[in-house]
Amino acid sequence: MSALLSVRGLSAGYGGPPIIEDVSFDVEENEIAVILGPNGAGKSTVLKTIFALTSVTGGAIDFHGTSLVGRKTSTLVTIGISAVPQSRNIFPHLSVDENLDVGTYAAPPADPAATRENVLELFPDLRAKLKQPAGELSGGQRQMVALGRALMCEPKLMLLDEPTAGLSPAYLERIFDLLLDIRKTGVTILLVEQNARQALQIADHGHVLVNGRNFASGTGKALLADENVRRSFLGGAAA
Amino acid sequence: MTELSGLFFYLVSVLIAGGIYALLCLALNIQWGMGGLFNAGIVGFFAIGAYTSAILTTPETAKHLGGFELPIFAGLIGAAIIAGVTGWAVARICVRLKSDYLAMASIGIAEILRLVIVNESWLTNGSLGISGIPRPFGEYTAGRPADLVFLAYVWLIVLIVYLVATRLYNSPWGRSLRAIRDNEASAAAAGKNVERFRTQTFVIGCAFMGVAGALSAHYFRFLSPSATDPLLVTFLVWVMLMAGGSGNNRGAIVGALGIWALWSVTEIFTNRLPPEWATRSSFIRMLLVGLLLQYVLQKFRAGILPEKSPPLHFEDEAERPAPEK
Amino acid sequence: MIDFINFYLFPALAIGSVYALGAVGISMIFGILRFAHFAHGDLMTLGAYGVLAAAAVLPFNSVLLLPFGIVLAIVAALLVDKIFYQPLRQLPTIYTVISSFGVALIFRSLVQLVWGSQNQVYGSGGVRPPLIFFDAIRVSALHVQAIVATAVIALCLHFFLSRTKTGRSMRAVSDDPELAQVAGLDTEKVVRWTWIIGAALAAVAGLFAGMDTSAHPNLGWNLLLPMFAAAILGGIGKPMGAMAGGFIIGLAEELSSYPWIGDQALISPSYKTAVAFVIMIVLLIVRPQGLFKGRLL
Amino acid sequence: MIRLEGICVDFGGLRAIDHVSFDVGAGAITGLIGPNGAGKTTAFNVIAGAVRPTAGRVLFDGEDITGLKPYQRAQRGLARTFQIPHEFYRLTVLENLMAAASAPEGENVFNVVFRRRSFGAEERAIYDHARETIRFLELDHVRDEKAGNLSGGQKKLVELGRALMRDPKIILLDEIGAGINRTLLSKLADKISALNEEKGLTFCLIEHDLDYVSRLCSHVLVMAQGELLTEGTVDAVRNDERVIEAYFGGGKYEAHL
Amino acid sequence: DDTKVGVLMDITGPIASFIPPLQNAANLAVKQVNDQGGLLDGKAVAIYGDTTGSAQGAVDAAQKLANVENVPIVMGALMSGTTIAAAEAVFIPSGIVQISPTATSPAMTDMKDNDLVYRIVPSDNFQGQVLAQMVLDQGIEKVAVTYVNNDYGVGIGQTFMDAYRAAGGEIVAEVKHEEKKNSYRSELATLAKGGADHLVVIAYAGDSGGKIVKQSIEGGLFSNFVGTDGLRDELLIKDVGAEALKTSFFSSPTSPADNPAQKTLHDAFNAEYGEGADKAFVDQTYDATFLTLLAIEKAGSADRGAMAAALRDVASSPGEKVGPGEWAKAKALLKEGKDIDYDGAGGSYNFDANGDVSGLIGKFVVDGDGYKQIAIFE
Ligand SMILES: Nc1ncnc2c1ncn2[C@@H]1O[C@H](COP(=O)(O)OP(=O)(O)OP(=O)(O)O)[C@@H](O)[C@H]1O
Ligand SMILES: Nc1ncnc2c1ncn2[C@@H]1O[C@H](COP(=O)(O)OP(=O)(O)OP(=O)(O)O)[C@@H](O)[C@H]1O
Ligand SMILES: [Mg+2]
Ligand SMILES: [Mg+2]
Repeated sequence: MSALLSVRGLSAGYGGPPIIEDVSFDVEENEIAVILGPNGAGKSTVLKTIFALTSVTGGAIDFHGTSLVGRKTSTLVTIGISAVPQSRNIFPHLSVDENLDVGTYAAPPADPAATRENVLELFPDLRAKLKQPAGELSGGQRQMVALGRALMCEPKLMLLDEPTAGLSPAYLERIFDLLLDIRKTGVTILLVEQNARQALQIADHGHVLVNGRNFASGTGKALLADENVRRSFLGGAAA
Repeated sequence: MTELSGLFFYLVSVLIAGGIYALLCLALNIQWGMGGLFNAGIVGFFAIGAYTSAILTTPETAKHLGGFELPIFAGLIGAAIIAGVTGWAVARICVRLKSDYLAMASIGIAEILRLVIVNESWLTNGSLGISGIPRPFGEYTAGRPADLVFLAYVWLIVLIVYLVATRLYNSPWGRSLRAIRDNEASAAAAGKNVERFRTQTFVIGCAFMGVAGALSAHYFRFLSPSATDPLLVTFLVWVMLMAGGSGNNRGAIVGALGIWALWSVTEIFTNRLPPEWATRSSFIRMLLVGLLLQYVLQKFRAGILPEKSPPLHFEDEAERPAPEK
Repeated sequence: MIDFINFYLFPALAIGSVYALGAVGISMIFGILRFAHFAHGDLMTLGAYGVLAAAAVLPFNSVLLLPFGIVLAIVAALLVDKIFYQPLRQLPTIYTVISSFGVALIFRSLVQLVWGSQNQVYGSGGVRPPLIFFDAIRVSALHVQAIVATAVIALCLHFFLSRTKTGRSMRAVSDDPELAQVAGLDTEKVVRWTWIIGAALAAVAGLFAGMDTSAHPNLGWNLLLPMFAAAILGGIGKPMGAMAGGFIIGLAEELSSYPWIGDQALISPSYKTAVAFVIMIVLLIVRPQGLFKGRLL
Repeated sequence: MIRLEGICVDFGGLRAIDHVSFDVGAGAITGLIGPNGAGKTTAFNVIAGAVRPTAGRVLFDGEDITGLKPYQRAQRGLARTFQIPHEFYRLTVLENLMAAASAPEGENVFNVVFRRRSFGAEERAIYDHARETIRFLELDHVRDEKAGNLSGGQKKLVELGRALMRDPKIILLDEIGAGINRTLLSKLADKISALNEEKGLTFCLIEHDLDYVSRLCSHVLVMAQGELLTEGTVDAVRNDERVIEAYFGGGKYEAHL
Repeated sequence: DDTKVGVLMDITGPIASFIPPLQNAANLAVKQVNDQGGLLDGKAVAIYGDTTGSAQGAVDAAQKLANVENVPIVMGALMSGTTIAAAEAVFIPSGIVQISPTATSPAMTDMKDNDLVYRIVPSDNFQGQVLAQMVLDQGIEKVAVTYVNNDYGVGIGQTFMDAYRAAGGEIVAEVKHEEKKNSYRSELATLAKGGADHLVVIAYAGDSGGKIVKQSIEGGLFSNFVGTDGLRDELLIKDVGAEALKTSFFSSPTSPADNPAQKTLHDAFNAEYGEGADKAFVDQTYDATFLTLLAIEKAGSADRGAMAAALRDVASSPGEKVGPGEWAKAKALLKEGKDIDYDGAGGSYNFDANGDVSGLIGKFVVDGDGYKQIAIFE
């Protein structure tokens, strides 16, 4: 069976010199894949490129066997991909409720009310803030709103750029549990993480990116065990 | 021969007007290009400068305030001071406003100033205007050659303002100003007194706009509210700066000259249209100007000379790391 | 008192509805495309002339011919957006502002080229006898039409913005266009609708302004600044606020010269326009988000 | 060095901080932890002057600075970073750092236009300091890149760099670690300790990674729901029931450094 | 060889709506010249300059006329502000003669112009004074006055009020108003307070003047109006109807009562363009253009230095009379070395030392679709 998402020899950039070059990896259906790497390695750029937010200069991206290159971002949501960017990921002047609502416009879920309820279940902190403009939330609360919005359209594949950045340990745990949970419902997840150790513990596969190129790939466990990876990217010495 | 000398004097006139616009553009570049202050009321400060200098340098008349008969240079200084002080007062009220809001406020203030100029005849002789405004060295020159003297005068001032603007831009002051432009909160966290910087910027820019106004009053020798058309002052100057490249002083001058030449020269061509078009040629010209403006905007996205960070003079070039990849 | 109603209040409401209709478009464009649309007044002019052109061939009341003006304004708006504004979207908005200024010149000179620069009146012109209520209140029929039409439009607009998906997407796009795209919203469609609504309302405003006096190429341009003031007053990106702002500016301008104290005009009518700006500036300073809590730029 | 006394902050109807008092000791590295929305960033904003408290006082070196503007506090030696990066996006990385430095001579308009020699030495020193900081933050290769084009983590590093450029007495670090690669983060920790030990620089940092906090901080403040829950040494706090309940989850995922 | 004459007009900008008939008038003069033997030994070519209604634009357009097009003489501009700016900054230094058909600012009288700047309308001072007399002669001793806040309105308005008061009239209300507003009802309410029956409106029909008349009729505030040449426009009749203007009268610079020249021009104009001969300032624009052409023909060359003398010569007596459209005749007479005296549609122009004319002011009332002159004041 071919992978759900297959990235082959991908090069992309922001108009200047290419930021990522010849990047390849596969994400199987129903798995959690994580991209790791130092700051500025091009992790976010990979996600943005898949989501048609940067210009592809070479290579192929296939989703369900059809090419995504050249598609408009807004149509990707309708085929079941949703994304949470690293920064600027909430609508600051819309209320939390409206932020969640926006998630349903492009690809309405079967039962919006139930989906919303599920999301609020996940992030009970948000209940008290439903009417508040999202721009007035704390850093962590914003992160919850952003994830909530992406979940509202019941996606097949989620692209998450550092979903746990700024979340407290309890929430970090909750998010990772959540990722495991939604994977059970048939959702595939590709995420970028700097909380790499924890991420690798739940990830089926990890891909390390350095200087815009593939550096290492493997199962989560294998990468955790790899001394070299550990020293260079996971913050040094043994666990 | 007369053809040639005619063209020469036309060129001189384009350069005089272009020089005055260059001043306005440099002033706007200080406010917008460095300071991010969206001043859409340029014409107000221009008018203040023009009227100040006109009132200071004209002979006594019963029609309006005046009779000081000061030398022209004093008129320019006066224009700079009064325009600067007005700028300071405006800045006191408005400088906290964010970009587009400042634009709206400054349009409003310019419009109010225009109404004052038109209505307060004791001060400005209202819509009848101030006549008999002298030119520098007017006693010694006459006729068309006088324009040459004025040309030199204008560009001398452009040069001075350019030097000042460049020094401002290349300095730590300019750097902090650009930082404030990009992010106020974090500039404040870095100890920058945002309001003070912005007020300084606004005042300096307004003073230079006043000087430009003064020069044009002396150029026209006559000043009436018809010289304070926002279309030809505020908007055209914005177009010039965006076309030339905001954040770049040389770009400001290039933009001023280029757009003014474009504006002026188009008429020569539309005048050459066949006679059936004669009554419409002016509108064809406006259309042409509108279209050319679009062309310039699309073609030079970041202006003809885009903003670039000032050089660090003491830097050893060899130290500069080659960009990776 | 009757004087107040006849000569101050109703004219103020009428001019207020023109401002209101124009300001809605300005506010929406400001909110969604994030730039001050300087060609909006000239879009109004186009609308007014569209009706005029239709009236030259069709023997109907001008108000019935409004669709022609609306279509002309919409087509013009969509075209300039496609050709001129869209390529500049990635740049700082000041470029689009300048571009819209050029578009204003283009619109105006086209109107002048096609229809000439002279004033033109709708229908047979002539003095229209006012409607008289209670023997004392004299209101121009046109003013009543304008005020009623504006109220109806306000209701429809409110429904559109709060109930339809496109209307609600507008708020998201206006908040953060990039993220809206990431959330799968078709930003270009939202932009298109913004132009359609903005231009249609501009055409209505243009027609009322033109019928109130006469149509001329500078019709809309002359109204632009007070409409900006109205949009700001209402709070950027708040169409309903802009409506209210339009009425407030109209009322303030006209009522400022009412002899509130003694029997001299409170403010010399020559400073009438200044009143709108003073209000705007004061508001900007004490409440920059506008009366209705619009976006802070 | 910093002392909050009875601080309350209200946003509309919401009380984000409720009568909080604490001390940040001079020469120490103090941690501020707590669940999301606890009011940590707001507390920093109160200290830095970006948010005005509804009640209470802020003391800095014993002096009441409650009425001072952010820039005045910065000029007295208080530096802070922002949780969401606030870079000068059209300035290069080098300029970002240099712009953050204080340059009293070079920021004087008169000097700039008429006495250009007056700030040459000052500028040189700022430049050298910026170069050194950039090298340390491993940002050399993007030194001349516009800061707006950096990656999320790089922006955070610039954020830190700007604070270091201030030569402050105290630095408030708001989740500097979120989004920073762990290897680099651990180097940053070394640097922070070094600055603290060698120059006696005071730090107060918000961080969610408790291992990181424990590595650096002698003293930890815990906030929850706008109140100061408890304070003490890392170990004491770690074992506090209330803290565990409010803050930690089940500790399922291992994150030891 | 063709000879260029400059035509400087405020084509775009605030008075754009006045311009089309005036351009026609200027073109008509040039066309007649070319149809009837041409100018000197070639054709006449009108070179337009557009002041855009602003001082900057006026000076720029004037520079092009003076330097690029090298014209010897210029007709224009129309607004006083642009006329003076162009003259001061360009035409006087370049030694070019300028005739404005409409600039009425008193400031032009004592300009140091080396005898280069002329106009063929009386200064505002004159029309204002005459209007005061006209109103008093009608037996109206109490009026309300409103004038537009530009050089035209302020110029005439102030002199009118001074003269009217000096002669015993009472001004019960006075409001200066801004151009380009949509509603003047609040101004009108103020004006009506004074209780006068007559409203003196010094403004343009195409702009505030027309709106003021219309809105005061609609509001039932005034029904008797006294207007100046700016208001005396067919547009006004079209806009408010002849019926409503029955009791109103207007002043306007004019020519002697039995001036056949005006009819000649209007016939020729309407034959050429179908309509518009009665528009404000058409006569003056035509005459000014015709005079520039005559001056060149008289001087025998396009030499700038010779224009002033030639202009004075062809405009004033003694000499054989020529009128509008009579180019062939004029050309023949000049060829014979005879002196000519142009009497135009707007009257006979005799320039005084300042380049001003005294002129006549006519009193007009509405008659059908147009205006009828019923008296002449000197
Ligand atoms: N400008 C504001 N207007 C209204 N409420 C606000 C504002 N800023 C913060 N809040 C609220 O105040 C509370 C505290 O926010 P704060 O940003 O201080 O939290 P925090 O402790 O820094 O959390 P995190 O770890 O998620 O960054 C939150 O509930 C937030 O929603
Ligand atoms: N809009 C942009 N324009 C130009 N260059 C950019 C832009 N965004 C990112 N870059 C450059 O691309 C490189 C990779 O950035 P990217 O955001 O993909 O990094 P990342 O791996 O996500 O890092 P981080 O962990 O810090 O988020 C960086 O060096 C950055 O300078
Ligand atoms: Mg990233
Ligand atoms: Mg926080």
